[in-house]
Amino acid sequence: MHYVIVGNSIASVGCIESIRKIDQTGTISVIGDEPHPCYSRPLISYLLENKTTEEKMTYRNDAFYEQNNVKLMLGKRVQAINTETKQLSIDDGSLVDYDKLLIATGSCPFIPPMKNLESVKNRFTFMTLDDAKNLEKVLTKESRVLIIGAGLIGLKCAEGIRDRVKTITVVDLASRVLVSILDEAGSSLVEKKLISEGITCILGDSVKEFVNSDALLTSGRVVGFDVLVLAVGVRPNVSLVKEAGGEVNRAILIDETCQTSLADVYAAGDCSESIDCITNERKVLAILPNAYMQGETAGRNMAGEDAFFDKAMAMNAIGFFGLHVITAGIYQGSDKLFTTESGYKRLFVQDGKLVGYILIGDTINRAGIYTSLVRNKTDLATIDFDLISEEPLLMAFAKKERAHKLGDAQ
Amino acid sequence: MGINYLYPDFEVHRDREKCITCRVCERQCANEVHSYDAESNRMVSDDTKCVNCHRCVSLCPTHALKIVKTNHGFKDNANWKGDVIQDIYRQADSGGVLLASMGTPKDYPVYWDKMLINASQVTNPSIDPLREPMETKTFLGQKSSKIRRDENGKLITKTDPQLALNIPIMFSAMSYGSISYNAHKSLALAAQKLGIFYNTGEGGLHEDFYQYGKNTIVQVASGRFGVHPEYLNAGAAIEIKMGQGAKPGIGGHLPGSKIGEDISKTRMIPEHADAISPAPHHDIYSIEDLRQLVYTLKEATAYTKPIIVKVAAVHNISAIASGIARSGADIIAIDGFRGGTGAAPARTRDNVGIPIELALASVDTRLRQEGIRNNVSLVVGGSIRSSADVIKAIALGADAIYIATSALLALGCHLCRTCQSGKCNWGIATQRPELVKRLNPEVGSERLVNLITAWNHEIKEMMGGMGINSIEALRGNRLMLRGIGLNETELQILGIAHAGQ
Amino acid sequence: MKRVYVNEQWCLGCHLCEYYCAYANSGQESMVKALKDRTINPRIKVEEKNGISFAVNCRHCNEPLCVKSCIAGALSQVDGLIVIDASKCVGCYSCIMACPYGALMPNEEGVMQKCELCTTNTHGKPACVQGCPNKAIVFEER
Amino acid sequence: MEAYHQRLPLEGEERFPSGCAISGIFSRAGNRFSGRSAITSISVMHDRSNGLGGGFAGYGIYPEYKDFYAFHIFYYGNEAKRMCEEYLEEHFDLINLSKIPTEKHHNITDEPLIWRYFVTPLPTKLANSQLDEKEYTARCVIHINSVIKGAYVFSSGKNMGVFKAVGFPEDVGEFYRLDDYKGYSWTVHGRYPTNTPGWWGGAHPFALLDYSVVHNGEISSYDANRRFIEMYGYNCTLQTDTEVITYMIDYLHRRQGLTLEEVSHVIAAPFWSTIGRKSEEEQAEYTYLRNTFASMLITGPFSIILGFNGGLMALNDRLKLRSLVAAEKDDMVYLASEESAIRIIEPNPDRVWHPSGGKPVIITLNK
Repeated sequence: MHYVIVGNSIASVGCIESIRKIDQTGTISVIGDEPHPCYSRPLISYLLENKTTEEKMTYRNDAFYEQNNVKLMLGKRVQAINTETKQLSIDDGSLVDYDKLLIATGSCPFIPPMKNLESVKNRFTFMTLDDAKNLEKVLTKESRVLIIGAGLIGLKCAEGIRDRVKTITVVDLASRVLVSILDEAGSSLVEKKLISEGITCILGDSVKEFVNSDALLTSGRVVGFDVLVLAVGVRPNVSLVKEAGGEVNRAILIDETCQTSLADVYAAGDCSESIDCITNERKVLAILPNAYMQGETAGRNMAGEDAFFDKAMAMNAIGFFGLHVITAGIYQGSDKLFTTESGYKRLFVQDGKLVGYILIGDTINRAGIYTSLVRNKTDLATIDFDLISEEPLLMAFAKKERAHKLGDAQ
Repeated sequence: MGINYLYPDFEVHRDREKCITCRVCERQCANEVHSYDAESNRMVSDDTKCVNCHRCVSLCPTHALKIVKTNHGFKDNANWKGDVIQDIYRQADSGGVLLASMGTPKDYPVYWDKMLINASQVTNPSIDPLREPMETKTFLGQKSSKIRRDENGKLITKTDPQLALNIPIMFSAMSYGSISYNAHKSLALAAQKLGIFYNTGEGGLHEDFYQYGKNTIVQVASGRFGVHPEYLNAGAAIEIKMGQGAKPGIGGHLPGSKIGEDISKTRMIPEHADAISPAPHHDIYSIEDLRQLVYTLKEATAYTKPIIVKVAAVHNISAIASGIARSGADIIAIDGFRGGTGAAPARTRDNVGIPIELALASVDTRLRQEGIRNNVSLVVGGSIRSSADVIKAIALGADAIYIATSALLALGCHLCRTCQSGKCNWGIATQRPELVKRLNPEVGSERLVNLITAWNHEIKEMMGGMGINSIEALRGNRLMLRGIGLNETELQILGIAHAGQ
Repeated sequence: MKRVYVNEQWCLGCHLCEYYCAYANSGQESMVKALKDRTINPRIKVEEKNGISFAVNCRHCNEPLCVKSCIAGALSQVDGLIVIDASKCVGCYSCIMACPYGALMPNEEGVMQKCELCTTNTHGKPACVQGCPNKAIVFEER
Repeated sequence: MEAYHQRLPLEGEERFPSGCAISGIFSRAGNRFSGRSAITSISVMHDRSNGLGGGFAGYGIYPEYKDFYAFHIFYYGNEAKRMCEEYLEEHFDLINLSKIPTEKHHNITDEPLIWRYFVTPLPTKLANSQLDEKEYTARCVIHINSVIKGAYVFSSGKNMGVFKAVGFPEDVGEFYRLDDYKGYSWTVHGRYPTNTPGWWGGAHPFALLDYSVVHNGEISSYDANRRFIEMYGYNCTLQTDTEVITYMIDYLHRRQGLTLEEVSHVIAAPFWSTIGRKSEEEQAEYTYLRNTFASMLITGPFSIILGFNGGLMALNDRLKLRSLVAAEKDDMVYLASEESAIRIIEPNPDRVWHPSGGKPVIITLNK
């Protein structure tokens, strides 16, 4: 049996680990275009912030590939899948046979058209380790950095480089920061924090054109800068499957076994579009835990088990300058709001179930208990919801359920 | 508030250097001695509430606590001692009978400590229990006085009902009510593991514990609490409680506050009503009445269960015992005056009855004089504190012994002697759920099993030393005992020679 | 694998487990030195409400969501034991988000820490188990 | 009398442990032979005695008086003799009375008056007592021994007799001129008391009716056994193991009617673990015996030879803490503490064995 995995990030690792739990003998080949062993992309901002090092960024220990007997083909790109012959053609001209194939190609930065963008010399995206290293090279204490995009990537980048540069300006078309994961109150809490940390946020505005080392904004404002970081958004890498005739929407369509519409071809991670377990809508849920669990599920199915991943949902844990934010699910239905002196909590209830939450600051402790309510679609009538709203406690569950949680391993 | 004549008996000493204000003392003290003072971030204590039960001391993770007897006192007076004066203050204050619990703390002679055990030298070999069998199995019950054979001359081996003990030690009566559910369960589990017996006391048998029937002695006392046919048949033996060493001649009183749903159900009495067992059995005003009850109970259980008659050790105990031995009873249990109680009038506990050692010796002698010692088994209790006490009791003539205080100590009791308050911090003498839960029967039974196992090892060791490898050869073997510091009368009653003789 | 199990029937809410845990993982010789005048951050926490109490610590799940959610690869499963490499942790709190028991808690520096069944200290049998006065916390195979 | 008042306490006044030598010779065919071989046998075990007591029991030695109880009595003084004979007159027909013939021996001194009476209970007295003849006789013997100071009945069986004294057993044999007695069964005892002056009554064999016991050992259960057996009319005046063992055997065998086999299951009961391995029926029987007569279990080391009319029983404690050897030659059976004591009278026996602990060896006359 030959398992081939295209892409060498989190989903890939999940896939390898799950295959090896079932099949210790089959060959596993990993083809990745980055020259590095699997590292955690979300850590690149921490690297610049010196909260971690390149060594520590490796997602598994150095012996990982050896221990799992994985054939690594790094710095190579797959150009096409031939589902007839079950072959992959590699950019070095070689062909690789596969029995089971996982596409975990992730996504790439999306760069909107901006006038004179090409004229900007110090222009970076912020997604890969190389992006981070390249950016690092040009940063000086005098740098004035302009970040386009006030989403997760843009803001983490801002946090990461804050102490290395003179000024940071974040520009976003949206009227508030982290619009994809926060409500207004949440956004303003984070924005306040950013401002207090010396970051300029220009919201509801966008770059009209670049002139020399200035960015002229639609509002007419002019932002001078030496370094430009583009963090507007990402695009799933779908071309391989698309060209092979697989069904693709915004991303590669997969079912709950993580299989694509193509036989023996699976997909996982940011390049895939899965079913949100709360809304039952197809979504790109480009977050790390999903990537791992999809890869894992794909791996188990590739190795012959029947595994389902039907727990895909949005969730984020992120922090800026010590202000922690944890969110999950969707923000619909009736809500329960709690504000503390240094935090904020909002719970969303729909059809007697918790469907989402936003926790900021000192309310984040034991958030996973809320997450489990969302993930398991727990009927709130079976627990003491008033109690658990106050504070996430196992106490809120029925005696029997508590005994189960404390008495048995999962 | 007026003048309080009573000063704290104990002082809580807290080593500030060691205290990490984990507040476990505060959480564990049902008497609310300890509290946390947020302002100073320190634990503070109210000595007046302390009963010296050591719960806080035992749980303090840094050993920052100790409880010391106050050295505050009255002017020395050999006659009017401090506790005497305080008792008077208490009664002048309350106008009531002084209540106390557990065995008397008064300084009466302990004859166990005035007897020494023999060992073999040269003329016959001591036996090593690690290499040779050493038997402690004991049967309790009437023995046939004449053997019988069937028409083919085969022995007829059917006997009166017997209790078989792996070790001649049993847990004596403590009622569910005076002690907690978990204490009872600990005793039941331990008795089962050890192949011995525990005793329900007068409070009936909780339905959960019927499963331990094979190792249970069910008691019938003057209050008849919880007595019904299933109950009588649930146990391996039935004990008629005529008296208790700690309070001979008076009945029992369990305050309504302790009678919760479970207990009221088990005792078959209303919730929160005081449970009062009369001083006498009102159907037993004389020995022939006792005989009737003995046979009533035998009838009720189809002669399948031995009947124990338990009496307190009083002055004419040997005559009483002789009467009981002829009443049809299979086993006589005698409770010495140092025996414990959940609650008794202090004056009775401290002044009524006689020591078990003397009672046992005179009863055994008397029954032998009358030639009826083999018609009845003798079980004694009333502060048996160690394996040595057990050996001495058996050598004096006991078939088996009853322990209760020792068992409670094993369960964590620290003899603070405030059972009557119902606030036992060790979860033993209380019915308050948050306190009862402090005694996990798994832990409790294990500690009981350990204790008895340890005693059994020591008993075997000393038996081996005497060259005896079966406990029945020790029973009544008074040559194995010598008195130390005893006068002629005491020696004569105990039926032993003085050391050196 | 032997795990720590909690039986709320016997939990007295004495909180000793928390203190023994904090001590065991303090690296200090004396408990007093380790804990006096400090707010402790144990890896086991007691929940209490109207007479009911029980301790919660890592269940060492067979399918550990925390490990699968850790963005830094700091959490891993070694022979069933869920361990954390604190030096890899960047404090993103994804594990807090993921753990259905709320068993992971940051230490005073905000770095994640978790119960590793006292395998990394000198206490042998988990200190909370040893310290529990009523066998409410046990360490056994189930 | 003065011999009765020693500075050291006597048997009966205190309990003495002692070591010993024993030997027994038995003719299954019932051939009668003199006491000489018993003397020879015991003499080789000289060092197991210390000259403070020795004695013999012979069975079948009084054929001409076989229907009468032969009482052998020590008297310390004539007053005792007078009182005792008065008592005998009241309770028995005295068929014949005489001094027991002895021969001066330089090692045997301080002898008391030694008399022999052949008696039978007075019919009227016996009837009034509502006891059987043996019980009646036994009680009279016990009465004399415990009540009449200075008188001591040391043999009281039919067609058998005990001969004992303070001294080495072989000398005792000579002293009593045992060459002149012929019996089908002899037992002999040499005593090694550890701290007694030894008095004649305290020597062994100890006998009641036709039971005689020679014993080597020191039992640790003594007082348990004594205080129990004394409930049944026995009075352990000597406080010796042999005495209490004899009484227990008398009680169990004669009065309870247990077989000697069953008696051994009481006094040398198997361990519970051993009983547990037996068949259900046996278990019930063994348990019944051990439980019913629990206080008659003998612990501590002992080897005994029980003599009775028509047989011998040898028994060891259940751990076999004392030596006991048995041998056979034709109809003859030999028992002794040491094999040498057998070889000297029977150099080549057909079979020699070591009876195991608690297992009785019972020999009886051929029918």
